[in-house]
Amino acid sequence: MTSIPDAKAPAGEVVLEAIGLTKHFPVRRKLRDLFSNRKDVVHAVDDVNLTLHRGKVVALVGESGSGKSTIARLLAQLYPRTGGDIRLHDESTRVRGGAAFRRYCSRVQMIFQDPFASLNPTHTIRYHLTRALKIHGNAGRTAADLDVALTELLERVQLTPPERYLDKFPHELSGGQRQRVAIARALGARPEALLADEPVSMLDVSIRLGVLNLLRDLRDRLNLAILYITHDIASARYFADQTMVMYAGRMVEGGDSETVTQSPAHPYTKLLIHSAPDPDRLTGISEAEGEDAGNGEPPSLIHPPTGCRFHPRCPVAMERCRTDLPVPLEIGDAPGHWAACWLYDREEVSQ
Amino acid sequence: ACGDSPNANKDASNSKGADFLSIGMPNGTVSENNNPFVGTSAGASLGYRWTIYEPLGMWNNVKPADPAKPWLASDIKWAADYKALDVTIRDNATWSDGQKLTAEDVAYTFNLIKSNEALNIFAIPFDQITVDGSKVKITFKTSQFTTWHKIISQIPIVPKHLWEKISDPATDPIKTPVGSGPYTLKTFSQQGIVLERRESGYWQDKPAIKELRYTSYTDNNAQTTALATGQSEWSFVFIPSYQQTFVAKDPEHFKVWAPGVLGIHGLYINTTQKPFDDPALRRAMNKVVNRADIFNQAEASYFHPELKSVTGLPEGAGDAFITEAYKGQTLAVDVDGAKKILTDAGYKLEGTTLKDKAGKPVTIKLSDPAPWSDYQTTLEIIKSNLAEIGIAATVEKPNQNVWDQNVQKGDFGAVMRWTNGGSTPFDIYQTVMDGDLLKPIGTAAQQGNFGRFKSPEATAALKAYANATSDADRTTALAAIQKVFVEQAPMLPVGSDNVGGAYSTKNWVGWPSDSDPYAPMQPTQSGALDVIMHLKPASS
Amino acid sequence: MTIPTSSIEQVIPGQGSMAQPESGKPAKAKRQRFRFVTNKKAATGLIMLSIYVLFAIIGPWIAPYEPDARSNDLIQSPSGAHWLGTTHLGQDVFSQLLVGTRSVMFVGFVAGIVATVLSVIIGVTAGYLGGKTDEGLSALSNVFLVIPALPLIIIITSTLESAEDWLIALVIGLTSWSWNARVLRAQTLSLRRRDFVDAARATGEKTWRVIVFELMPNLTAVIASGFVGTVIFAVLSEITLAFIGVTSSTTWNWGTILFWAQGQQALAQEAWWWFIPAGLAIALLGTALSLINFGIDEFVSPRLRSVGKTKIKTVDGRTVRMRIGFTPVLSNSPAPHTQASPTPVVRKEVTQ
Amino acid sequence: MSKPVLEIRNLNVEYGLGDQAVRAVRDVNLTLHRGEVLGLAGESGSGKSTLAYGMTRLLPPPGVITGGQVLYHPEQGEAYDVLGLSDRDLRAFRWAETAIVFQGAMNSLNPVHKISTQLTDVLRAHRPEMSEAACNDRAREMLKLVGIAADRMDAYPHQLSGGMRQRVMIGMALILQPQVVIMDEPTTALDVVMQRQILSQLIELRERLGFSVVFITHDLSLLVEFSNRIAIMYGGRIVEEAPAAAIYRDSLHPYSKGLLGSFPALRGPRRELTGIPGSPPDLKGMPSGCSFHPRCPKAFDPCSGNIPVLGRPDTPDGPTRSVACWLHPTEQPVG
Amino acid sequence: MKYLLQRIAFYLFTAWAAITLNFFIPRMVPGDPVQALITKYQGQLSSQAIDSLYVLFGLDKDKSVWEEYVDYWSQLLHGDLGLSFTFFPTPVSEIISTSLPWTLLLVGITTIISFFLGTGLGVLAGWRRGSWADGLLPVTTFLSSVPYFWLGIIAIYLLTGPDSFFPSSGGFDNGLVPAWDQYFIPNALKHSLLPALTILISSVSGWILSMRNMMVTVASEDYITVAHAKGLSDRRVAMSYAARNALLPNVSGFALSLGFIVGGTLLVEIVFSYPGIGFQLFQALGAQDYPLMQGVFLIITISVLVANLIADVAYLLLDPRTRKEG
Ligand SMILES: Nc1ncnc2c1ncn2[C@@H]1O[C@H](COP(=O)(O)OP(=O)(O)OP(=O)(O)O)[C@@H](O)[C@H]1O
Ligand SMILES: Nc1ncnc2c1ncn2[C@@H]1O[C@H](COP(=O)(O)OP(=O)(O)OP(=O)(O)O)[C@@H](O)[C@H]1O
Ligand SMILES: [Mg+2]
Ligand SMILES: [Mg+2]
Ligand code: NI
Repeated sequence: MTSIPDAKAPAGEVVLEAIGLTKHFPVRRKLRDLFSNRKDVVHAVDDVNLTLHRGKVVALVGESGSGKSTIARLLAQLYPRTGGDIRLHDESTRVRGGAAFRRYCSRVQMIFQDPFASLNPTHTIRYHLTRALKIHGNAGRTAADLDVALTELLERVQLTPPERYLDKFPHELSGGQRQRVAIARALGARPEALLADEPVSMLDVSIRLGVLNLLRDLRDRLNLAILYITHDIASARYFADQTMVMYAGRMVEGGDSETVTQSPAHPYTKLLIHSAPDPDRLTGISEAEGEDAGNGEPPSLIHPPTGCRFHPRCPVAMERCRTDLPVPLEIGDAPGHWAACWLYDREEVSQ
Repeated sequence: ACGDSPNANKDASNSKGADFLSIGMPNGTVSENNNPFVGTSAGASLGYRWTIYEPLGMWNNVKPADPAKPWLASDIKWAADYKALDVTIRDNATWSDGQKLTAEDVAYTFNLIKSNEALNIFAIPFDQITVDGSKVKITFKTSQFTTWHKIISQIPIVPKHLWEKISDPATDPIKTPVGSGPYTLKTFSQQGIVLERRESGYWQDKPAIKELRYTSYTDNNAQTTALATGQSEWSFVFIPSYQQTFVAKDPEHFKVWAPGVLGIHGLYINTTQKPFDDPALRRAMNKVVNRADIFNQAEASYFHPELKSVTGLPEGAGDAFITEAYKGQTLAVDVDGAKKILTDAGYKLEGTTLKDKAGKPVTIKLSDPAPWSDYQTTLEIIKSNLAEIGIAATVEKPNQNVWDQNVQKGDFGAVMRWTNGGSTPFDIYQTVMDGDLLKPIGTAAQQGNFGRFKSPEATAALKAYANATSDADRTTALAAIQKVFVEQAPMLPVGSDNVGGAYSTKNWVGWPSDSDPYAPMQPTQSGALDVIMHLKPASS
Repeated sequence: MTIPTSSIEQVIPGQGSMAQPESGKPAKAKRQRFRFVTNKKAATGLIMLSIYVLFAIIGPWIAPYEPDARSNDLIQSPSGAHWLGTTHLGQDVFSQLLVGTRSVMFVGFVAGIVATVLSVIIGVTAGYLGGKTDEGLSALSNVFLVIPALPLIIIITSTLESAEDWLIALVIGLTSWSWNARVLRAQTLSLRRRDFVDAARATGEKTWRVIVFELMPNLTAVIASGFVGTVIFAVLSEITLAFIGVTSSTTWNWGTILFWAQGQQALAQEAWWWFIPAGLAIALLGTALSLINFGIDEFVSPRLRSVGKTKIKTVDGRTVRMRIGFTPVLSNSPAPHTQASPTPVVRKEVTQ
Repeated sequence: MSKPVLEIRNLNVEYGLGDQAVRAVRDVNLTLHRGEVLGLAGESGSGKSTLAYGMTRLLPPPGVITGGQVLYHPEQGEAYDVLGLSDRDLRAFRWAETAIVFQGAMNSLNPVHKISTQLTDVLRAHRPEMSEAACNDRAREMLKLVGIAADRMDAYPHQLSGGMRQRVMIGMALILQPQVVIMDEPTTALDVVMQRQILSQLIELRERLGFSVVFITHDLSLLVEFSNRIAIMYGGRIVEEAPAAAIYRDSLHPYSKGLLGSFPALRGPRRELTGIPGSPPDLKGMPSGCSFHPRCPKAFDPCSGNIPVLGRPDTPDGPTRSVACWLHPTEQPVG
Repeated sequence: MKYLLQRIAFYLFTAWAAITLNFFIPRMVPGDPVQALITKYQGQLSSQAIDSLYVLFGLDKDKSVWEEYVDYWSQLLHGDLGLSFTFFPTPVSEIISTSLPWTLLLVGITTIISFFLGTGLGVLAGWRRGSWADGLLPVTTFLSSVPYFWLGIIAIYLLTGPDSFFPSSGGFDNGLVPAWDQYFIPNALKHSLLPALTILISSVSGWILSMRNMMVTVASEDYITVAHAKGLSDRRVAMSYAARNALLPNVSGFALSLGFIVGGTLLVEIVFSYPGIGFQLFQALGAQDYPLMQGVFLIITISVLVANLIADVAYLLLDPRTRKEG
């Protein structure tokens, strides 16, 4: 039977863990590679460690193309991984389909960025949810059981009254409602972990909040472990317990959300937070001019920079950054706050 | 500027009184090959090979029993048993390159065929070929009574001095043909072949036509259209409703002449299939086939002249060969007679269904390839004819390849098909009844007897006819053959082949006709040369 | 053969740069699917087609004569007794036309179905699975694309012992799926990038279920348009085969009529009634099917819909045309459209 | 306040004709002043883009302008109505006076032409007297202005990154030194770092060249930071218009308040987020009265009956702003 | 470059597969060329000729299909397509080389004209929606559904005759010899008019429609709006912006249609007795002339592939996005 998240396991227990997770996408080979025997890959995700706890939200922020979605898909086992390990309840898992995959995805479910694209336009809401229930054996035995389960699901995502939505097609719903359906579908599997890949970025400003609040509510009520992926660092602060920052396929900083957003340590996080629109900073008072303006291009992931991947853009880059790959270093201002930056190397600091 | 263009003098070609004759055939595209021995060559397919290369004599298909008209040979003499031939070569013939044509050339030609299986398309069993001055003597291993006309009139004589140098005479395209005929090849193109009159050195008076233009049209329709528009002045093609589609376009000049020859078309019945192994049934069927309808509706009232004689021999060409017993006996639709034969033989006509002796309904599958529309129409007519005596016929249209194979292997009910033709009725009857050609069902019978007709008498009589040394023997043998043919009806004769043509008298007159059938009128026959020699300008 | 005109196909070139589906607007859902009947072109096409289908079904019963039956009215022009005249054997052309409809429709639809099924299996599978499977299947369809279909059909047909209608349909179907497969593959490739496919997988759906229940419903328009295109091609092929006399079929179809008419040089005999109607029947059937295809196209891509009204009257009576880049201005008076309401009498005290 | 460059008066835009018509922009009055950045915000479908394209007559069919005026005040001379220009004059007016930068630069650049061609295209159409070399020089100059090396002149759009393309578009917009630049969500496709770079650059250019900007986005916090004045749209109408700071600190319309309450703040204390209940209106079946009233927490009697008029509120800063809400009785209609 | 190389590898594979298919399929046809020849002459050729014909065609030797296949390839690699049966002993290559130019000239040029004409009209119809050009569409739909052999036959009946300008058949007048001179060229042109017209009428509408649809699709792209906003002239927007982009998808369609030239217009050549390769193929089919069939198929295959290659290159030139240098 599927595990129903209940009080059996204590909150805070590790549900899903990624250790040294790595994903390289092969690049289509070029003519000269045929002779040079070299294989180019996109280093989409490199050596990422991540832990999802029951009843906690971990936010993953980073610029476009930094590998956030890839991590989510790896965790959902939609891509085979290149290296590293994914541990579900401390058990290494590697599934490629079949019953094992089903068993896995009944525990780990994913929500996609675009609710307009993640629901099949040709099926009703009922179909979507019924499939989710049936596949994971949560549909019950009779049609009545199924109805009960469907109603329960829709109520859980605050789509009430459920009958009004069941026989609608996705295009008949608003964006927020669709995203709720997508969440309901994920819940249909009764998962322990929810991977939410930018769940609100395609939604209208006024309805984003509702969906985020729903997720938070689910975390509290169902004790779910949630990975919240976003590029909006402000929403991470608002919504997540922990925030991790990614840059070019690597984690550069992590810690509890308030600390990371209020006192960022890594130069990239600083840049990110500095760049976020700030209503308090009024027109023309762009004091930050010159701090980082020119080198705005994100690096190539096929031939990523050596050492610290941020060093070409980093205003405080040191010689060492060019050659040595920084390791996660404790910052010390708050427990669990770390950054992968040589600036925080004790020796460096002491110099 | 383009004075040296081969087309330079062509632009005014149609305006002034023509000095050329346009000949067409519906044979599809041709490729440049003038090898007179190769049936696939343009020369053979369009017939112009006979205006370049000449035979020893001219045999007139329309009067097959007549002796050959001397041509390159001034004298042709067959031994009584037709196993030896003596020919005297005329001494004033020259090749178009100026060399003299001699008996050596003739002997060389026959030797070439003898030694080259691929060229011996008539499978003639040559024995000895000897030259004696202007005389050539050829002996054969078997009697050539039934094939003499092929040897005389269908083997083109080629120049030894040129052909000796050709490494493979069977595959050489002979791009620049040199022959003894009145024309030489001027230009060759996909659309047309032009032959030019030899202005000197021809052994007869030179023909009136200066230029012969041959065109190969893609199909009957194109050829008919060309005839109707006057683009083509002479052709051999099936023209549906020829009166309306061709003659009516210019009734004064557009003519069709279609004399029958000793080669027929008929319904071959598979005599191994029950109940069609019963001669009575076949005879009854023979009595209901409406040949007049077929002639008028399927053959456009001219193309396959209606067969009248019960012996299956055409009027005119066949007259000389009808035995006493059947003289005057004609094929006529006689449904009652047919029914009587059937009831006498134990069949029952129940309503519209004929039941055989075993009580099973009699059904038959008629088949012919779809593109042969005259046969198709014929089958449709036969189908409704057979319905009158309760035989349910279906018409099938297998494609040509499948049909061919089925016919040869004996896998058919009944098919419309042709017979071989020749100077005697032998070829017709042989194709239908020769036991020597009989093959078991499933094995391809390539030469004939597709209906698997088993008749020792017929086989013996055919052999006797071919090898007879006297006319009396031949008459007896022929009578025996015809008796089997009429009484057993292995094949229901329908129409005869014709060697006619459609032509225009607008520019040229002097064509053969019923009143003066001096030669066959098909542009691909060797006799076409004789026709060309007869043509005179219409204006003068 | 002509290049199918479906725009869906044209939108997809060999490489994917332009193969994006209509982004943003999700494809119309099931309930709307039947709405395409309301499209004028599609409706016209469907009505015409249903007349043909009707004749295909009842043709042999309502035909006034047996199509084979000979009579003594040879080559008669149209009359009360023979609406479309007679052939050289006195057969009734109208009856032949009626009876022939069935074979034409049968071959068209069976071939269409065979080709469509094949193209779906091959195209969608290749597009969805990708990798080696894709390369293999793509190569296969490319080979079939390269071999000229009509000559191939002629050759294969001539190897057949007896070319019955269903065999011909099968041959045509088996040789004409490749173009559709290519189109479907391209469409599938772009669909596969859509999240709902991954979402279905993440839910735990099996591969075949993803293909059949998630992808295929979204491809219906493409599949339908491919089907209609193949039907046109199959009908033309069958008729061509019959016309040049390669088929052995004993049943009547319009090609057979044309074959006989041409064999007897109907036009040269001035028997236009023998030759013209069959060709018109083909052309109209083709038109009906093309219209349906336009309907599907416009349904899939609403932009193609011919704009209802393209000319509009401005307030001052001029007529302007709607066109891209110059939005028509109906009136440029600065007066507001909604009249300002009078200030409400009651004013609620608000505490903020 | 400086002189106006563009005055929109009662602009009405509809999609389609007759009963099926969607009134996407309704009686919009808006004034753009010389040298200012006017922000236009509102949720998706509120008619922001329609307004922007409508005032330049660039709406594709079935869009029609059913009424209103767009007065353009050239630097010298009389003001004239853009909507009344002939095709020829309109072509000459376009880009020379108003330029547009769209959301996705990849889509606004023709993928098959080099960017140099696309830059000089404009010059060739508007300055036929310019020589080839001069055109190229000017194009190069513009690229330099937006921070792109001149050697990328011959690149094709796909060879540039998203940020570079958007810069090219901005450069192209400024090539004729127009008075007005309309930007419809110019940075939503870019990430925040790039967004800030481009916007800072734009503001800097505006200070140098003195053009006015209409800046459309739904990201209010961005607008507050970058624009002088902000107009908020809802259901095809402008519901509030005020200086940026005023909107941020003290918005009058409940919808504006709701919008501002939907953004989590990155800095400062963690605010309570309220959001807006309900879902955006359907333009075909617009509620009667104030179209926001079904979602409005403060709706009262008149809201459902009458459409409020945009007018000066009776607040201390009233003269600088306007709002359309029955909560704030207006002194005089604007326009 | 990589792209081209990939394409070439693909072409080689396709060519191999198609040629192999071409080799085997004709051999499945029952019967043999000698029988076909005898049948073709229906009594004109007596059946005694059969034996000599087998010898002549070299069919008397027994060979396994595999041996033939190997032989076929070794011949092919030497550029030898074998000898035709129907035109024995003419080499297939010679037959093809005399008939191919006709097809290429007639059908090729017509296809190209049709493409350009159709594309041009399509641009008009798509750009000026609602104008007269849109009214053209129903008519062209009907015309494109007309079987062109039928149209051709009617055209022959109506337009040709003893005094007509149009000849009813053939590629040029009998008596002329193909040459580049002032007699032959006009004559050949005159002969090609009717067939060309037939093809044009029934093929042009496909292009009109697809181009129109692409124009309509492209016209709503942002860059078109930008082009308008830039104040460019209508012509420039229509041609350089809209049509230029709308053309791209049609290029590959055009390549495919070039490939269909030979196979697709077989009937036009038959109906008009045009001395092209389609007609040769038709004849070869009837006569079981497999060397010729294979030769023609080879030509068709190669021409399709070459057309596709050209389209690929054209695409490469027309669409800079496919030119991925880095
Ligand atoms: N299937 C794939 N094949 C090759 N490269 C890929 C594939 N999927 C993603 N990538 C590359 O991997 C990198 C990371 O992509 P990913 O989608 O994970 O980024 P992201 O952080 O989710 O970006 P966004 O914020 O835009 O969603 C990108 O450079 C992308 O181009
Ligand atoms: N072609 C069209 N036909 C009918 N209605 C349309 C059309 N285009 C836009 N609309 C409608 O007009 C309204 C305004 O659209 P507009 O694009 O101006 O909104 P927007 O404020 O720019 O939204 P976004 O933030 O999503 O860009 C929307 O409700 C939309 O549905
Ligand atoms: Mg992502
Ligand atoms: Mg917009
Ligand atoms: Ni005959």
